[in-house]
Amino acid sequence: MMEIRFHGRGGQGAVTAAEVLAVAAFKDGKYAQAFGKFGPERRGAPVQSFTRISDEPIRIRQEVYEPDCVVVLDASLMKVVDVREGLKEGGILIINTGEEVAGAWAVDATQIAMDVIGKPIVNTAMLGAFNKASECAVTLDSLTEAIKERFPGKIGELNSKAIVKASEGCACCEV
Amino acid sequence: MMEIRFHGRGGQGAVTAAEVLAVAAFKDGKYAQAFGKFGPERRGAPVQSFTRISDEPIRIRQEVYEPDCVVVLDASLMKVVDVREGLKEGGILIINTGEEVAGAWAVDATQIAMDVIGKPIVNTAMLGAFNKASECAVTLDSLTEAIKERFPGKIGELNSKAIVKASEGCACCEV
Amino acid sequence: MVGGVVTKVGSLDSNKTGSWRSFRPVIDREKCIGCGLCKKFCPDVCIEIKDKKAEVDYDYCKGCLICKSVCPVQAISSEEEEK
Amino acid sequence: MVGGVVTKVGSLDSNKTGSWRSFRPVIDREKCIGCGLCKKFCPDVCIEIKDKKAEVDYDYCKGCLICKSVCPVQAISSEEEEK
Amino acid sequence: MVKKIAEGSHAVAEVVRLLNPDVLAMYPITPSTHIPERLSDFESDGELDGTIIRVDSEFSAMSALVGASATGVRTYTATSSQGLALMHEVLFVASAMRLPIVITVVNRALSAPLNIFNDWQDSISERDSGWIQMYGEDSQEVADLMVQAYRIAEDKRVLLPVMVCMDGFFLSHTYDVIDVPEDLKGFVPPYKPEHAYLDPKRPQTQGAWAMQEPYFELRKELEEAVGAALPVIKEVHDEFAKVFGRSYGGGAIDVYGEGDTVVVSMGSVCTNLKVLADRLGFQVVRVRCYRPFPAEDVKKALEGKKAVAVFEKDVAYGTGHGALYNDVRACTTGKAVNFIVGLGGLDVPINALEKMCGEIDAMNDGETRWQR
Amino acid sequence: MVKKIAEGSHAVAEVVRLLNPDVLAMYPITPSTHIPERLSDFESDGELDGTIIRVDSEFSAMSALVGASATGVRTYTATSSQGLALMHEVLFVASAMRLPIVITVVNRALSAPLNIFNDWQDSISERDSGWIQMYGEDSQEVADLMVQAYRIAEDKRVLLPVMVCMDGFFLSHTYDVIDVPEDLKGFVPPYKPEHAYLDPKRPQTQGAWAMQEPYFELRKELEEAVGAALPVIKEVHDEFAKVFGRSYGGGAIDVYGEGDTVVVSMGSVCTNLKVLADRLGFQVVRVRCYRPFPAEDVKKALEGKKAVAVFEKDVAYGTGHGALYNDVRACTTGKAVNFIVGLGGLDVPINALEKMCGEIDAMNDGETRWQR
Amino acid sequence: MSSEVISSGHSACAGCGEIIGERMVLEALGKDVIVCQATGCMEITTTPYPRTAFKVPWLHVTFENAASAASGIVEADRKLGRNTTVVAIGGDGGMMDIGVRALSGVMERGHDLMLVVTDNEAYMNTGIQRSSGTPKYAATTTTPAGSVVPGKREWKKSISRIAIAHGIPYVATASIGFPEDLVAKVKKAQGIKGPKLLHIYTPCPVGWGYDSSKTVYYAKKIVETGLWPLYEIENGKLTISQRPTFAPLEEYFTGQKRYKHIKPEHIKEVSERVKAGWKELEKQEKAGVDLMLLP
Amino acid sequence: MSSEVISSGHSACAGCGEIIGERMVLEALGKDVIVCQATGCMEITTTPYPRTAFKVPWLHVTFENAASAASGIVEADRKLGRNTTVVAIGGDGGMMDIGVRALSGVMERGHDLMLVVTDNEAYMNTGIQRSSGTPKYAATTTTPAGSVVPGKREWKKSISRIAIAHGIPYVATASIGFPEDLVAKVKKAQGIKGPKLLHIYTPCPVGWGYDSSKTVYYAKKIVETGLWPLYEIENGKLTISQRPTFAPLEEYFTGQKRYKHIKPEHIKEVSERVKAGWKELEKQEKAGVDLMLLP
Ligand SMILES: Cc1ncc(C[n+]2csc(CCOP(=O)(O)OP(=O)(O)O)c2C)c(N)n1
Ligand SMILES: Cc1ncc(C[n+]2csc(CCOP(=O)(O)OP(=O)(O)O)c2C)c(N)n1
Ligand code: SF4
Ligand code: SF4
Ligand code: SF4
Ligand code: SF4
Ligand code: SF4
Ligand code: SF4
Ligand SMILES: [Mg+2]
Ligand SMILES: [Mg+2]
Repeated sequence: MMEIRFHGRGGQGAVTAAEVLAVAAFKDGKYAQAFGKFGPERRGAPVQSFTRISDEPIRIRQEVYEPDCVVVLDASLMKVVDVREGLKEGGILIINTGEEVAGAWAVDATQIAMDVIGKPIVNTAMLGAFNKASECAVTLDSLTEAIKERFPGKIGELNSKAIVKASEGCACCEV
Repeated sequence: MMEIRFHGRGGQGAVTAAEVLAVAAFKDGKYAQAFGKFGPERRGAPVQSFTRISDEPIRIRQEVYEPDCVVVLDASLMKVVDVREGLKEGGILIINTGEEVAGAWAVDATQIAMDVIGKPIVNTAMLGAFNKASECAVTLDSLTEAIKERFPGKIGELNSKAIVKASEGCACCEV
Repeated sequence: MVGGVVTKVGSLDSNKTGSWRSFRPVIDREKCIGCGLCKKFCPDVCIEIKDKKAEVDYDYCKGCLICKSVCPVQAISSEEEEK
Repeated sequence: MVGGVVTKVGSLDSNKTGSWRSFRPVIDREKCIGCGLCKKFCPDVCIEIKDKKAEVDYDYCKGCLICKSVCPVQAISSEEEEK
Repeated sequence: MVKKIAEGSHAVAEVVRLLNPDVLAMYPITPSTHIPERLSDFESDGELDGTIIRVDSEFSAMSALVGASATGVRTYTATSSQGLALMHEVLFVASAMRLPIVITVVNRALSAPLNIFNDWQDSISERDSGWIQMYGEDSQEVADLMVQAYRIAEDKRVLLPVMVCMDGFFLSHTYDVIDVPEDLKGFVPPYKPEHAYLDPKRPQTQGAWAMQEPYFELRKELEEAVGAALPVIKEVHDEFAKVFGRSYGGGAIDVYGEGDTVVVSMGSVCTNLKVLADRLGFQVVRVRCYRPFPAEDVKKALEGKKAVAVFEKDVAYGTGHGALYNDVRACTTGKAVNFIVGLGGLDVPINALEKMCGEIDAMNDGETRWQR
Repeated sequence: MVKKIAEGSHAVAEVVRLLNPDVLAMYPITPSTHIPERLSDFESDGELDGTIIRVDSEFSAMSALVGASATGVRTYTATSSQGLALMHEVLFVASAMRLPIVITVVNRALSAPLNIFNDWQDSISERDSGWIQMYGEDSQEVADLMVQAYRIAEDKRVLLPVMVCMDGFFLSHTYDVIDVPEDLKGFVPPYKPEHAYLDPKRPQTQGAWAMQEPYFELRKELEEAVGAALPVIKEVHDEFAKVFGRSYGGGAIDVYGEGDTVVVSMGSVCTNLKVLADRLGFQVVRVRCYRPFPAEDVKKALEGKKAVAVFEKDVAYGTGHGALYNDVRACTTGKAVNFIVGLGGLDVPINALEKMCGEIDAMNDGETRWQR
Repeated sequence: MSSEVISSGHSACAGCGEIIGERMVLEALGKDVIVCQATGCMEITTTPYPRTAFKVPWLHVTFENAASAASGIVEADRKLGRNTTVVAIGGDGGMMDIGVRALSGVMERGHDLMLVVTDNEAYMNTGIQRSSGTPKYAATTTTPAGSVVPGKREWKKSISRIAIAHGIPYVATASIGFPEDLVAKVKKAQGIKGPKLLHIYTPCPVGWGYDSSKTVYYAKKIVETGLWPLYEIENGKLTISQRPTFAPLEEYFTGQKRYKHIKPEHIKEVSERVKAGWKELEKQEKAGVDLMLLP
Repeated sequence: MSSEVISSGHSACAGCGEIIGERMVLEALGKDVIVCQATGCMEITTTPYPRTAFKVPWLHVTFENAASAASGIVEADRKLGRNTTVVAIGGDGGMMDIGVRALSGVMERGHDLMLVVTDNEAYMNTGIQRSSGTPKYAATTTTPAGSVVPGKREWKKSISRIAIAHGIPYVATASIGFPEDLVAKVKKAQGIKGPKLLHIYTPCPVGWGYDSSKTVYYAKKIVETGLWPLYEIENGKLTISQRPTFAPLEEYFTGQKRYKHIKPEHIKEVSERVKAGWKELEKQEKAGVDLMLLP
């Protein structure tokens, strides 16, 4: 089983990202679970969400305490939140940033989103990066299909493109 | 212990009568309990109330099923209610009526009330009759005191007079 | 009945409220013009106009004497009820 | 505290909401006429007028840019926040 | 203290006047109505210090009291049945905010069908609310409980709201001989809140919301406070007995008579049970304090007994028993049976009780009989 | 039946659409809100047959459903926490009027302090209301319970309202793989009331009040109906299993694993408990049907066990335990202990559960631990 | 008995004005009706299980929810393909106090139903306690006239004005003293789609303490004094139904125990308020403001 | 921070109009105040135990009872010999729907308190569901614009009209777009004894789907279009505070996601209603009817 934790800000769609990832994994024929960590948070406040992906039915029901992968939608969060908390030894950290971060995968999702969608909607692009960084723990096909289902029409199309582009543009900075 | 049941019609003050009797008995140095049988009854509908009088503290708390005395404020009730129900062997039945009723004490409380109070308020007069019929289970003094407390001023005075008059005017028709 | 449902509608007419009466409205059929005002106001739904004359159902009449008070031709008088 | 009573009033200022910001309002002290309109509308109570000039407390400013939109002399511009 | 004869409701109203609550909220519902009516009489004759708010509903009654108590004054209301049920949501808030509100619940059956008479379903259905619940056997005890209730509620070790429960009609509408205190002899000092007040000079926030951890902690504190009330209840009872000369068997439970068989019950039906106990030789354990439930006291009283019979006027629907039985059941491994009586105000006369008591021996452990 | 992945609330909304209630009343409250939101989506796209009434409060929600159900149609609502608490008075009316209303309770803690997260205090505090209460372990079961609920509620042997309870957030806001039926296969026939309808052609009076005797009788009938629901619940469960191919261990309780120690609980925390049971070798008894309480089934399951530990997310304030513990306690004379967990949405991860399970042996009979 | 909708045998007090109002409304509506009744005198006196005085479908749920329960009935009825007239009816307490949220809710949502308030100016069923409908200075058991307080201290709440403020298509006041007017309004309301509210004055001999035969007298007299204006608002347009003769208020207060203590200065105060109120009402009528559209 | 009544650090969304309104009201009232807040965004974003953003005494009880809890505070405060300004404040949901009984009750009883409705036209705290304050055609999560239904189907309820119908001495509408007007009204209300109600328009960027910087824009624009009339009723006298320029409604609807689906015919309908409503409002003002006395 793979456990993923998303960090984002209220309004950035971290929960949606976790859900779309779960849907995509399901399309890949896997079992999946996704949920947010809810609170009174409003737009802009730090939020978290989680996805579990597994070949077997998922029986546990608890927060993700030791993620295999952490996805950070907003690099500025790293100043206020310990995004590495509990990350497994050898786990994957993916960050939306234009810069390199030691030991982490970096992707400039904001730039990609601006280029492709025309708005700084980064949650979907980060899923593309996840596809790359996780060595295809979820397929691009399923991701794009899932996103188009969630957002029918043009928005889905554009987001789907952002996913593909981000997958390509994601790179790891070895420590 | 003496148990008394009153029969009246909504608006006639059967509950008040039971209460005033209890207060009077208390003034006589006895223990007493009084309560009504409540329902959705409105003015005119048959109602019941109860008084217990005792030299000892009263411990039981239930309806009066086998009264030592039954007081009927309105003779017309006898057509619709079995006022004798449960009345003990040798028990006292007091009826507000201008006629004689075999085995019962009769008092024309309505007439007395009209004469004295100027209104057909019979409940207090019936207490006078009870004083007589019960051979002073409650004293006239206490009854008149109790009624004056309950209805201060002129109303109490008049009712108190009605009590005295009814006590005098009450007669038993032996069987 | 399940849930306390009552299906015998109007069955409260088993309650003969005429016994509550202290005063009895009496209709003077001579005077009555059958206008129906008394019936219109009777709270106990116990006046019928038959052959253009008001009739009281004493099984239910509680003796409020509203009918008497509204009759335009004073066709209703009242009597104290026999006890 | 018994019953969940909070006695440290105003203590929510421990919550540095400035980190939420995506855009940063920047006040041009030259242009600012100290009218206080921005302060009046700021939802985050984080503008002070000092020496007749507006100053933003970036610890709390969430970057809504209402201040920018209401400034009568366009003294406020916005910058994307450094990530 | 003067012995006099008075309607139960009026005795309560007189004691309430003495206790001098600052804010009273009132909404009529049978059979609690005589209390606000009598208090209104006092008010219109200028004999009541407190302010009566004649609210639009019981929901608003309890809400107004929460507001007033949070401001820091003493509060009071009385209600029954649907009225108490309508307060449900606010009851849970009042206790966890630790506001020492006192109410008289004049017990009445819950609708449907609508019925104005006595049983305990109304207050029993609020037993989880974090309120202290005391049940009086007669008007004298109810009046005395009112006095004790404010002492308990406002005790710094407790700070919880209290329901004083009295059987509707059987007590509220009955004239009985009773000692109504004319003076509280300093037994209930003025309420001076240290924890919760709304005062511009000392601002505080009441009713903050909480995330998981503090919520868990505050609810734990609530349960601890309810539990901690038990010794205080006993202490206040004993002190009351000393000052006023009336004792009710120790505060939590009242054990009467002797016998192998124990009958457990609450409220006014116990007077009849005690009469019968004298006659038949069983023991009566009367639960005065139902919440917190005095499990240790009950357990001790039931130890080694042949059989326990719980008589009650409520149903824990879907369990096959009443709520009191279920609580008592946990206190004994011996034989216990349950009688559901008096629902909807059905009279429970001594004869009927005698018949039931005669059935106990033949009943199976865990059996429940509904006795009309 | 199609396996898909969906948020728990949305799965419920889809099943509700299939069940085709005629009147739906809705009032938002977290975490139940996604259900009415999804149903509103259906409506505004013309994909919902029923009429949604967007009421002014939960009190009105339940009232509107009572009106609609009394008229003779199928009804639905969803709520949580304060919303359920606000319905309190009407809940008691709905059951005694024998109206087969079905609601989804998305369980959430009760205020104060206000907290939007999951525990069971809301529905547990309505356990006396005469409603059937079923608790689902996961969204699949909740969806399936919705289908079963209408069959049970509308069964002529039952005719009672049903609460289907699901853990807020843990289930309602979680995407899970689930079979959502696409067709009810005739499992839930249309509702054709024979006892209660409001129809000018066949006039009847509903909601009459009652004096003592008929009141007692009608309440007795209510308790009998709640009890009688148990076999129907099992029967419907079994039939559902046959038709839809999913079984939950018999309807009333779900016994999992083997062992001397038994852990009793409800709802979604059981998934973790079962994982742990596999590891540690204890038995899990999951109560699916909490009202009527399946005392016989529980008793049988607990017979001869070394120890019983009840894990629950609610408190019966003033008893020192949770409500489930108190119910289970009556079913066993052996050692039983109680863990209060997860109040206010506190996560109850396997690690924490493991730690608690490790403590059972050392605990005294009757002990309660509050485990953060 | 003579009524198609309600039988004799109910236990309303002799001379009850509220049951007259209830019957007049229901008779005017006919048999294709479903009634949803709030707790109160009209419920208690008519439906002791296992009997009922009603002959039309009738439901009682709680004191405070007649309107919302009725909204469920309306929508259920539509689903059943019927178009029955649904009436939520209750006293001043049930509709103006504890039930006002439900009332407001159904008006806002626009359900097609009739709301009827039978106003006897107190909680009578529980023994004559103050409601928001109790007039200033009236004594009730919770606003007794004592040595310090002269009965109720607040003015009566106007549920018709509150209803109008919801912009519903029909609102009217009526009195059982004027049955033709009352029946006409009920029938007119029945023909209009959407929420309709009728506020009906129904004297109570027991609660007010007057002789039972005088129910109709008081129901007429109050209109004559101007204390109870009869008007209707149809599609936003206010029309006064009948102008008062401004009969002296004493003619109305006299004979009612609840006003026994009333002093000349109180009467003067009320009387001035009545006159002032009428001036404003006439001004309002004349202004011809569309009260449905007013923001 | 700069405010005496509320600190920074609260978690209202960036650009929240409601917290601007809350602050403006409280700042205008000063520190001798007790606030009773209904559940909603303003409660959740300010008071996470063990912290609070408020610096004045503040109480939250439930969603529906801010007004009745406040009535208890007022009376307690008097008993303590104080004369503090007591404010019950809540959103459109808390005050206009579920709390309307409490509101009506305190107005009828005449408590000396301020009632403040901060209206963002939906239940925002729970995720943008319809309330009675939601305007016609606005999309919310429970009135989504779909292929069959174009958003909300009913007109917005007017709590100010309902308050006026209670005959209270002061009622006013305001918008955070016009702070001087708002503050003046708050201060005027504070000086009047009895129940006062302020209905304040407070845009919500998240619930309405517009850019956070435009909160004040919308708060001004709606007044200019005439869709949100500013008026006050002091001692019964209606005075329009500001006349609209009738700016095209498009200027207001545009940029709000909740109106994205709105069609020209809808705009036309709303616009005609606005104009008609203004005509009536002006008629009403001119008529000079005393709205406290109207029966
Ligand atoms: C929640 C609740 N509170 C109180 C009551 C008690 N109660 C029943 S009827 C009633 C008064 C009814 O007054 P009104 O509506 O004016 O009708 P009336 O009896 O005058 O006809 C009251 C207070 C109740 N049934 N439910
Ligand atoms: C009885 C009850 N029902 C529902 C809720 C859930 N709830 C909390 S706040 C809220 C919406 C608040 O809306 P509004 O009053 O308009 O304030 P806003 O959040 O928009 O500021 C709802 C539905 C609740 N707390 N209590
Ligand atoms: S006296 Fe009253 S009840 Fe009898 S007929 Fe006349 S109006 Fe009807
Ligand atoms: S009111 Fe008089 S005249 Fe008219 S029908 Fe009745 S009795 Fe006859
Ligand atoms: S951007 Fe918004 S929060 Fe920041 S200072 Fe300007 S108005 Fe205040
Ligand atoms: S609004 Fe502009 S000019 Fe006015 S104080 Fe702010 S920055 Fe300065
Ligand atoms: S108390 Fe009044 S309203 Fe009630 S039944 Fe009697 S007369 Fe009618
Ligand atoms: S949702 Fe709207 S009202 Fe609520 S805090 Fe955010 S902006 Fe303010
Ligand atoms: Mg009334
Ligand atoms: Mg809102």
